[in-house]
Amino acid sequence: MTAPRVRVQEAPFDPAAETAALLGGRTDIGGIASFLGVCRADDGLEAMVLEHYPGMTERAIARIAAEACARWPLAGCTVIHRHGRLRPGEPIVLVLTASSHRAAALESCAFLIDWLKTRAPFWKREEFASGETRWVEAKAEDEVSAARWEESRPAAPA
Amino acid sequence: MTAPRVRVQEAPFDPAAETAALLGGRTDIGGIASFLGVCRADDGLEAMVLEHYPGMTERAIARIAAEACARWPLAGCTVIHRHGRLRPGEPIVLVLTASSHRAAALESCAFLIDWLKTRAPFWKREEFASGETRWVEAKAEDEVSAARWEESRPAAPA
Amino acid sequence: MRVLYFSWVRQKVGVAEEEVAPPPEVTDVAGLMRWLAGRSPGHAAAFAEARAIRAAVNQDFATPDRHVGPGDEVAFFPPVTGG
Amino acid sequence: MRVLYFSWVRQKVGVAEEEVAPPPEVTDVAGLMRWLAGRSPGHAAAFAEARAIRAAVNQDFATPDRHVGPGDEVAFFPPVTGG
Repeated sequence: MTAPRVRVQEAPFDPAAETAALLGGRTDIGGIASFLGVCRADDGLEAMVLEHYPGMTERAIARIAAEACARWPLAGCTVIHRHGRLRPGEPIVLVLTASSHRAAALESCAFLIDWLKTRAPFWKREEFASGETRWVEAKAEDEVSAARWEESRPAAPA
Repeated sequence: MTAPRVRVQEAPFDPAAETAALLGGRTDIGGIASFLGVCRADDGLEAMVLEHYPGMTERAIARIAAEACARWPLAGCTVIHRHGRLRPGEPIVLVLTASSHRAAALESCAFLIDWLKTRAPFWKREEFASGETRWVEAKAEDEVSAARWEESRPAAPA
Repeated sequence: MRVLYFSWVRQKVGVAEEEVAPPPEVTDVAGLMRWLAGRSPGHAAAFAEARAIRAAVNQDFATPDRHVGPGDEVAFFPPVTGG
Repeated sequence: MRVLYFSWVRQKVGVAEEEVAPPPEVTDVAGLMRWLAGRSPGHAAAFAEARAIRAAVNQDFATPDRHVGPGDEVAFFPPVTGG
């Protein structure tokens, strides 16, 4: 399998180009699962500012991507996460997982996005149209979503 | 929510354009889950020929897409399935599900692709480099994968 | 009545679809299969293993006891394999 | 020792990073937090609620009893919120 591709960047990304790079002319991939996270305009949100820890954030994501590749039989996986100021409607994060079997791709994609949305080293500040800003606090419910992966092992590959 | 978009076609499709159409400038979508199914070159496969039942196949897919929209809080969903002669490496099927919350998008995407890969009215013929061709038989294991959706209800939306 | 065939059922019968007018005693899917089997050696070969064949009436999956009549579209095919 | 601050910890301290040379009796994360709190009113405000702050040493999450020394990179931040 190809080593996971991990990037943390301010610039937008191109899901089609990333998908093509993952397929790369291979004929052993049966499917690519993906999740594209998008900034929502909840409660009059004007922008979301994502702060990261350069170095640590990339390392943490690379570690979880390697774990996904160890737990599921993946042909490859790509994680791209943006930081900086993001407006509603803008893509924030892309997860792509490729496998010869769909269950491995789907489950590992869900595993990665659950971890990224809850445990990745990012800090979010919300800016509202009113001029108010606030730092988002870690949510207990998200911990539950990420924690379920620690109890369950993936199904045996079909 | 937007009515599901369902198409069965011989021509290739453009996942990026379909994703943009689903987002459509909306700011209430938190994420889009997707699955792109690709033709694999198992055992020297030269091509896969997918036969469908024009009319019934579209209706059956539209029905399952409507069911997904009823079971999960989706902002929209798109299913495009190709028929005809497909070569290894070529995309066959695209499922996109959009929701304000990731769990709904991820679960409904898995639900739809499990159904499509096992129960959609298609018949597959494999053509091998040797000149041999054979009709693929329905697999019992796929029935299990699709059947698990009948026992479990989706988690309450977060 | 319009009858459609898919996959190896179509290959054995030799046509993808045909208009048929079965006698009045043909009232359900199972009866239609028996009657179609007598139309040609190809039909006979296709319907030899009735248990391997699935049916749809008016584009909905149908069991052997499903009623069929003159205006119906009836399709015969192997179990679907998915996409 | 290089110390980094993120999110509201950074805003309260007033700088994103600084080089510090704590005395030898500062040997772990908890001790470093107490010592940093004395550096300025901003530091004091940031570290007032020690339980609300998480730490990393050399880019790995660290508990309060984690040893720290001169060459380390130590970071303080609120619990991560994910992306």
